[in-house]
Amino acid sequence: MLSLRGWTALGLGFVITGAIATFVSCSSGKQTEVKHPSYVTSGQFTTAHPTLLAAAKDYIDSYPTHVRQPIAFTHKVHLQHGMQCTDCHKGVADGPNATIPNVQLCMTCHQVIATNKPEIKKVAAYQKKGEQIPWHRVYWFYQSAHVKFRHGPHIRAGVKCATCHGDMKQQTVAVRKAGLDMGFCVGCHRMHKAPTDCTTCHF
Amino acid sequence: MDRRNFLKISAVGSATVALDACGKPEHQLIHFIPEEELIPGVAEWKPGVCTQCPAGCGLHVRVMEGEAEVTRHGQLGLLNMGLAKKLEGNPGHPVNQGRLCAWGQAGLQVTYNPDRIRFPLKRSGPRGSGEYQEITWEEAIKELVSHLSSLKSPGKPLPLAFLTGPLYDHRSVLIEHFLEALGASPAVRYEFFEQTVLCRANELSFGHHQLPTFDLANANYVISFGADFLGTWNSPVAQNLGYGTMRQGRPGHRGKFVQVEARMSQTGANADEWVYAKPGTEGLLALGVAHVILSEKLRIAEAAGEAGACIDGWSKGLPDHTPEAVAKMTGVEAGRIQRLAREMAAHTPAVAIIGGAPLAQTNGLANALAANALNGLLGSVEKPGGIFFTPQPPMPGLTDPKKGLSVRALAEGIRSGSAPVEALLIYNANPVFGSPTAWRLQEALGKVSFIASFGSFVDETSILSDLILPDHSYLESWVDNIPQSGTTEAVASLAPPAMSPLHHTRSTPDVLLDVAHQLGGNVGKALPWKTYQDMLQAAFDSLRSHPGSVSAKASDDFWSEVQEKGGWWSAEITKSPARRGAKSSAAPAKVAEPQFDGSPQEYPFNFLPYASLQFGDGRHANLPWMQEMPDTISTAMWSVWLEINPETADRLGIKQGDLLEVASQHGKLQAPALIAPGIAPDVVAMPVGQGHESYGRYASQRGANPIKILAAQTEPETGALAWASTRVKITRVGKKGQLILFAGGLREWPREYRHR
Amino acid sequence: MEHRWGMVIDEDRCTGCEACVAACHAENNIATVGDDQAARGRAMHWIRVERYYEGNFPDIKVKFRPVPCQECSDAPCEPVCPTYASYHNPEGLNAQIYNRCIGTRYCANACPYLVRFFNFLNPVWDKPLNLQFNPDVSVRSVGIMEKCTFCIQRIKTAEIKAQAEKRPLKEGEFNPACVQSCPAEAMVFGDLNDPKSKVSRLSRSSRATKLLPELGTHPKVTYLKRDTWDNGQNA
Amino acid sequence: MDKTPEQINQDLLRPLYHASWRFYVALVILGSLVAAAFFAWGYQIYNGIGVSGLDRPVFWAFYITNFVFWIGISHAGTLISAILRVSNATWRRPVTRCAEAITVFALSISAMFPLIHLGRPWLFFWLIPYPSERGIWPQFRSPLLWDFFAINTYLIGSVTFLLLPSFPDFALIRDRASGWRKKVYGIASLGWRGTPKQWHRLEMAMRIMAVAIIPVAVSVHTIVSWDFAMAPVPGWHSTIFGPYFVAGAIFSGIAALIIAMAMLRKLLHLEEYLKPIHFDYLGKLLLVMSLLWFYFVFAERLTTWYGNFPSEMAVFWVTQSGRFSKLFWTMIFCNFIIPVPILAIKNLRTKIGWTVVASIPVIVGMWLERFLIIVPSLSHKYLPYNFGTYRPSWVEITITIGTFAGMALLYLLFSRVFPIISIWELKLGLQKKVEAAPALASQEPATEQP
Amino acid sequence: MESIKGNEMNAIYGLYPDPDSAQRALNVLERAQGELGFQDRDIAVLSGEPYEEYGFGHRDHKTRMPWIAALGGVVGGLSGWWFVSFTQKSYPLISGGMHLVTKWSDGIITYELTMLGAILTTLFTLLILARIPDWSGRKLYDPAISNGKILIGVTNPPEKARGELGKRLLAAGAETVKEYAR
Repeated sequence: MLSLRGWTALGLGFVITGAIATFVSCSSGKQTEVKHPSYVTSGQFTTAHPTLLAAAKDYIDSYPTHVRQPIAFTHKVHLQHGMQCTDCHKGVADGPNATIPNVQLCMTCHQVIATNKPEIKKVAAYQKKGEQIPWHRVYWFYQSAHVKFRHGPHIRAGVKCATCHGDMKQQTVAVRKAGLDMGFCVGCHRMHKAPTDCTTCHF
Repeated sequence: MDRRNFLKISAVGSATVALDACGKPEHQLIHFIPEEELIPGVAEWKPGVCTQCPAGCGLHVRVMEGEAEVTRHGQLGLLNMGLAKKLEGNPGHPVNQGRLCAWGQAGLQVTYNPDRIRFPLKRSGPRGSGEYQEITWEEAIKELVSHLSSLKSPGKPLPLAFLTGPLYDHRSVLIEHFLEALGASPAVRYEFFEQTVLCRANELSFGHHQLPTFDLANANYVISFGADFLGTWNSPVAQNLGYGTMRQGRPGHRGKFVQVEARMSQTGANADEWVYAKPGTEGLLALGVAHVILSEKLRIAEAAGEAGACIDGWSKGLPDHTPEAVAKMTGVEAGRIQRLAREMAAHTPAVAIIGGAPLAQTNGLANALAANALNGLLGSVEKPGGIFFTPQPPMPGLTDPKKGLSVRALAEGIRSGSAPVEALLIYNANPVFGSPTAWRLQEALGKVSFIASFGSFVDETSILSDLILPDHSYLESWVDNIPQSGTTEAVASLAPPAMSPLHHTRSTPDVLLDVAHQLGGNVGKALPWKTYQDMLQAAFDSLRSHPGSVSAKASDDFWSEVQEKGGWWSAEITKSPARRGAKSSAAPAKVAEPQFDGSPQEYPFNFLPYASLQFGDGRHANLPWMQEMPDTISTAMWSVWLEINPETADRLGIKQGDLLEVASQHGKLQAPALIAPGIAPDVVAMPVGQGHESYGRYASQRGANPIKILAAQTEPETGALAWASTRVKITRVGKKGQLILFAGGLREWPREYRHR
Repeated sequence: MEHRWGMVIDEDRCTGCEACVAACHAENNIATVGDDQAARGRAMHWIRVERYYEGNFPDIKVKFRPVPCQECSDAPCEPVCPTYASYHNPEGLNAQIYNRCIGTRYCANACPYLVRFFNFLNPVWDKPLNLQFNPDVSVRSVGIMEKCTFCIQRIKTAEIKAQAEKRPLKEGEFNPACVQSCPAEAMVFGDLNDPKSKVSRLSRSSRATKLLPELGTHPKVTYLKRDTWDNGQNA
Repeated sequence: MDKTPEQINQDLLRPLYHASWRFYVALVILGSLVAAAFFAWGYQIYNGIGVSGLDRPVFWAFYITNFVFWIGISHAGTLISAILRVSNATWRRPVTRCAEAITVFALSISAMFPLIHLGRPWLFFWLIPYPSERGIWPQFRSPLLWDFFAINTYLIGSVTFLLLPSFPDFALIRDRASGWRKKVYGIASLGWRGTPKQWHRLEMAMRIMAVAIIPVAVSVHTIVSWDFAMAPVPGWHSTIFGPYFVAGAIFSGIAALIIAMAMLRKLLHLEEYLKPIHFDYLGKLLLVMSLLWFYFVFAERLTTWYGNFPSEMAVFWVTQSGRFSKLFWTMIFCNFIIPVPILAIKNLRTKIGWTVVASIPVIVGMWLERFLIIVPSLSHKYLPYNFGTYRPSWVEITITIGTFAGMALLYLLFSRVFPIISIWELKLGLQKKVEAAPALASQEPATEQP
Repeated sequence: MESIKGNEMNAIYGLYPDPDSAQRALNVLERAQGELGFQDRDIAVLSGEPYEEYGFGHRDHKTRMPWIAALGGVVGGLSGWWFVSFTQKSYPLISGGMHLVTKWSDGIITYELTMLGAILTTLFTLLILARIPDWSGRKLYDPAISNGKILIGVTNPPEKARGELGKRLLAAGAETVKEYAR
């Protein structure tokens, strides 16, 4: 039978060693990272969420509905001038992604149209810098959603863009209209007799 | 608790520090305006040429839009560009017909390898320290030019050496012109598993200084002397294709495959009959077989014809190679030799293949000649189901490359000062890794005042260089290739860049042209082309007049169609039929007993290095996929091992995974033991490829390099390294080595050899 | 017509070159776990080439057997999954729905062929290796079971293409990565519901056998036994 | 020494009022161990299950071992006390409550392990059948779902079983205590008054519960055994597993009970209440179970050996003479060779010390048994190419130690808030002695007839 | 059935040291009902432990608890069966022709829920029948019973009879006789 001091020492020692072990090994991990020669960038890519916050938000399905965009692009106006979605989002019909237009594309028109507007000036500035406009995604999933959405088949099936993206004629900057949870997708698929087999989207 | 695991943890940890608005750190980087218009998610297939091994298979590269981290004018950012996502075989290509081997599949990781050199580098620390500083291409090329122009040596050839691997394409032509114009001696070509002996033998037997092609698809009987032709040797994909057909491609008709070797290779594992012959006696066995065929009048001596001419005594029926005599030397029972001979003669077309260890003996050439002769005797030279030689496409300038020094001679020359070298250029060769310590190459390189490397990685050789001008990967540059074997058609593969370069690299041929133009003078004149692309276009244009796979006649159409098809090939072009080589020059050969380095008493084991299925001669060791792909026979990943026979192991009290010290007269290394039932009791084998000192994060400091302890013995006539002629002794170190097997507790199974 | 995808693997053709293994890694974004994890037996190879020795030196034989997921018709892995992450898809595939997987690893225990692999840790790619990712295949994260899918992304792409062009799928229009790469043409992939397809014909061959047939899992992968040479008179 | 009801009250309520320094020391040590375990768990959740020693093909090991083991321990109480109640064995009275407490705690601990061993524990709620927008319900064909239902039923059952008879005791404390205790126990007693009706309904309820809980307990462990038996794994896919597991569970349960009782007896000075005769009876039970368990082991291995399927034999040999043989024979030693002789000899069995000596190895042995059911089978599944092995990491070991500490801790705290012996049942036993048979005389604290 | 008239409840009772005297007291009260004018249901008995062998321990002994429990079990089982089959059918998950509802495995869940039903019903019937929980503390009670005393008394006795009752309870052997009012 150990003494009182002996026991407590034992108990606390257990915890402390655990803590130390982790700390040491963690730091050793860092050491191995800086091992690479200077002339190679040793970035890392993991499939986890980039940040704990992001993970938490994803866990509770909270995504920003309104994203502050670098340019206050107004879909409303463009559509009023008789443009079609596919004029800019070229890939939507035959590719999985709808594609965000290249700044060049914007400038093909805005070389001449509304060149004096401040927002257009910004766009021009981006092009001059040789930079793409850093749009923020409005609709997106994390890796952990493990879902594959293809625009093509939906367009072919005659699904209107508005179904998921809301009526763009009313929106200026795109906002997250539909909370794209699985219920939303499955509901629509059921309604239109589209396949509801899991592997339709998850693989 | 393992390191990698904590690498991740710390990575995640550091990531969590950076909280970001919508939690995607990529957003902090700027996006550059893409150069090409691509529909994301839609795949585009572009032709390619595989340069992972000399076989030269045709590729289909799956290119899709992706977001790459690149630096443009000094700024790091994201660029949406076409990225190679998958490599498949080019279905139209005569060599691989849409198939692709593991090395080819892993080609992606050459391009995307994190350890690739991303800028031209200038040495900042002492040689070999690996300390470099980034410089611009202008500086780099200026540096190189100044060094080259400073070289002077009236009368004698310029003290400049160009060290490269075997190139079967127009890069070699370019280099040849370049050196010629500079007045330097021809390029030094080196790879560890060199084919010099076999090429020489084929020259003597058939007049083709070239690797052979086998029509396995139509063969009824295949006997292979040590050739790993289904794994790593010659043109594996083509041979696998033929082999598959031989086995099950012809309904109601299955060929037999006999493998003769001392250690069961992956190829040998497929044999219907596996024959153990003492190392270096394979040729003798061939002659034994021939003796039986002759003595039993199954075929006549003349059939051996020209091919046999080099082995004397055919007409006399090879009297001193009676089965009994051969049995004594090879260890194969006489009866078995007779049976094999009869089977062979009865089931023509039968073909004999020789390659690998038998050629890497002191009697290698004779072994090869014997096998060739056997083919002749079996009447399978350029007959269906026999041995062929790939014709070369009619392109001017595409002559057999001038023979340069051997690396060994180069090293000796430098060391002795007899052939001083002031500037050394190294391009896709790593001789420092691939040469025995006995050659003292590293010491020699120390004597060279200026070394420039075009390597993409800081490997053992590049790390000694003062200047590194990183090359594009073969998916980023113009590639062509003239297959030496694997098909009976004349083939010239060609592919434009499948994707734009990721890093600040430049295609070496272009760099050479640049240098040439800046040097000016006759050098500039000798190389009129602005870019390598122009050179290729000119070269391929000469094929326009010949019938082939490309129908277009107009120059530009032709050029573009060649690019689409991934090359030009034609069955019309035929090789001049096999003729006798310079018989008179070749003294009548006997197959002598092989000589081994080290006394059998002191060094009881034959040391047999072999090309690893994962790394070949070590060039693929920096590809994580290859490191983690289990080697078929040993199922080992990320490790190196020494194969040893179970009985021997028991005798020496060696258990699986015990760390062993392998010592030859020229050095020693350590490797864990792998108990392998398929190896002779007096032979130990070790895969080549691991044991890199400097080859990126995946290969460096991993395992040991068997090449280092090899004896400097050569095959006398060709001077090729006889890498299978070293003897070693092994001792237990007394601890376990790192042997990672995918086939987990196979050894725990009570009756392992009787699987369900 | 509903498809029923199947595969035939000819052990007599297979030379153990492992092209399929590399191809699978390249196609399916399978993580490279690294030496330490590999040493702990956590390497992931959706398809592996099993090697078995028979006999002793020098009369020794070796048998190669590539083992992908057997896509059982009565799969033990399916009913045990409490969340339906492992289930039977209408085309007869034992699908694994990554995002539904909570990592009980029960399926992996139930699978007699051990073709299921678990992401014990978050897979890591040193940049720019992540650029090689196949965008059609989701990249799995920690705690998720994964397995051979018969390259379902290729199936889907082909089907969507055929749909768009309003035509049925053609035989051999697509192949899983392993089949496409196999240099010895040891693997054949196709629709078992089409009696004329090559895979159906071969699976009726006299050499045809299944892996562990006594378990009654009825795999859709058929093996053609290693043949022997009897003076070239083989049927 | 003689006991009046008043003295009994004092003796049994003492632990609620006074704690020795030992109590606080124990609290600190056990607390820190439990803390360490939780730290390890958090560490594992953060970095992934990979920080444990699990690998392919051994996808289940320590955690599931602990799960099965603790479920087994949980059979100590409820099952045993229920059986004793049904059979109306009067000597049960001092034993039942500490037994039932073991059940509740062991069960809650074991219920944690399915969560601990998940790859993505934050999604555990997908195991629970609740309607969601995804439109997917859990897979009711999965034994894990059966576990979910069985364990919940058993947990609810045994908590009720533990609480019902303690209302009167709470009332007792309420009446004797003052200050916050009066309030708290007042609430806990649910306003118990002790009318004949309440008494009668309570006993009736207990009788029904006892009958209901026994089949539940049996089913729980059968279902746990089905987690294995349902999978086509050599050595798992066996029909004997149900009874085999139940027997083992009761076996380990009794051992745990004996140890717990011995400790209580020592620490809370209950020498007059927990008497050698109780240990003697439990010892007999343990002896029976040990023999029964051995028989099951024998039967299971005999059928394997006789059936001689190569895949099964691989597992057979690896446990018998292979890598796991040391553990196997230790198990046999702990579960059979040590306890049987001790418990068979009356002089030893009647000495409390010796019964404890017999019980401790049984705990170890039964843990090993669970381990040996899981790991050797998984590491030797059919295709020899995939044979593997397993080595636990510090995470698993810490968590395992933590659960034992946690058990002790919970029990410690329990003994401070509950009268560890059901006082009213004990008194009931006293007045029963009027017509009690002499043989029973020694089970109850000796008292004068009023 | 004690104390219907909640708060203006009062009582007179005696505390008895042992069951025998308590039994005597009870007999006295039962005999005295008529003459002193109170009903049988006004008689209150409280004890610190059950007294199976004595008459006063046997008041209102009849109950259907087992039947109720059994019924609860049946209900539980049925709802269980309904649950497993309903859930799966409510969302016809596509499972390539594999069963969604399987009798055997659903049987297990049904079984468990049967037992759960029985257990819970027992619990709740007990609570209801035994009139707990009740923290009002308005009912007749005396902590003394926790020390082994037995309480026998009359709730809401007629005013005039109080004195007489007290005497008789005392005579029956009560240690003390108390008035209880609220």
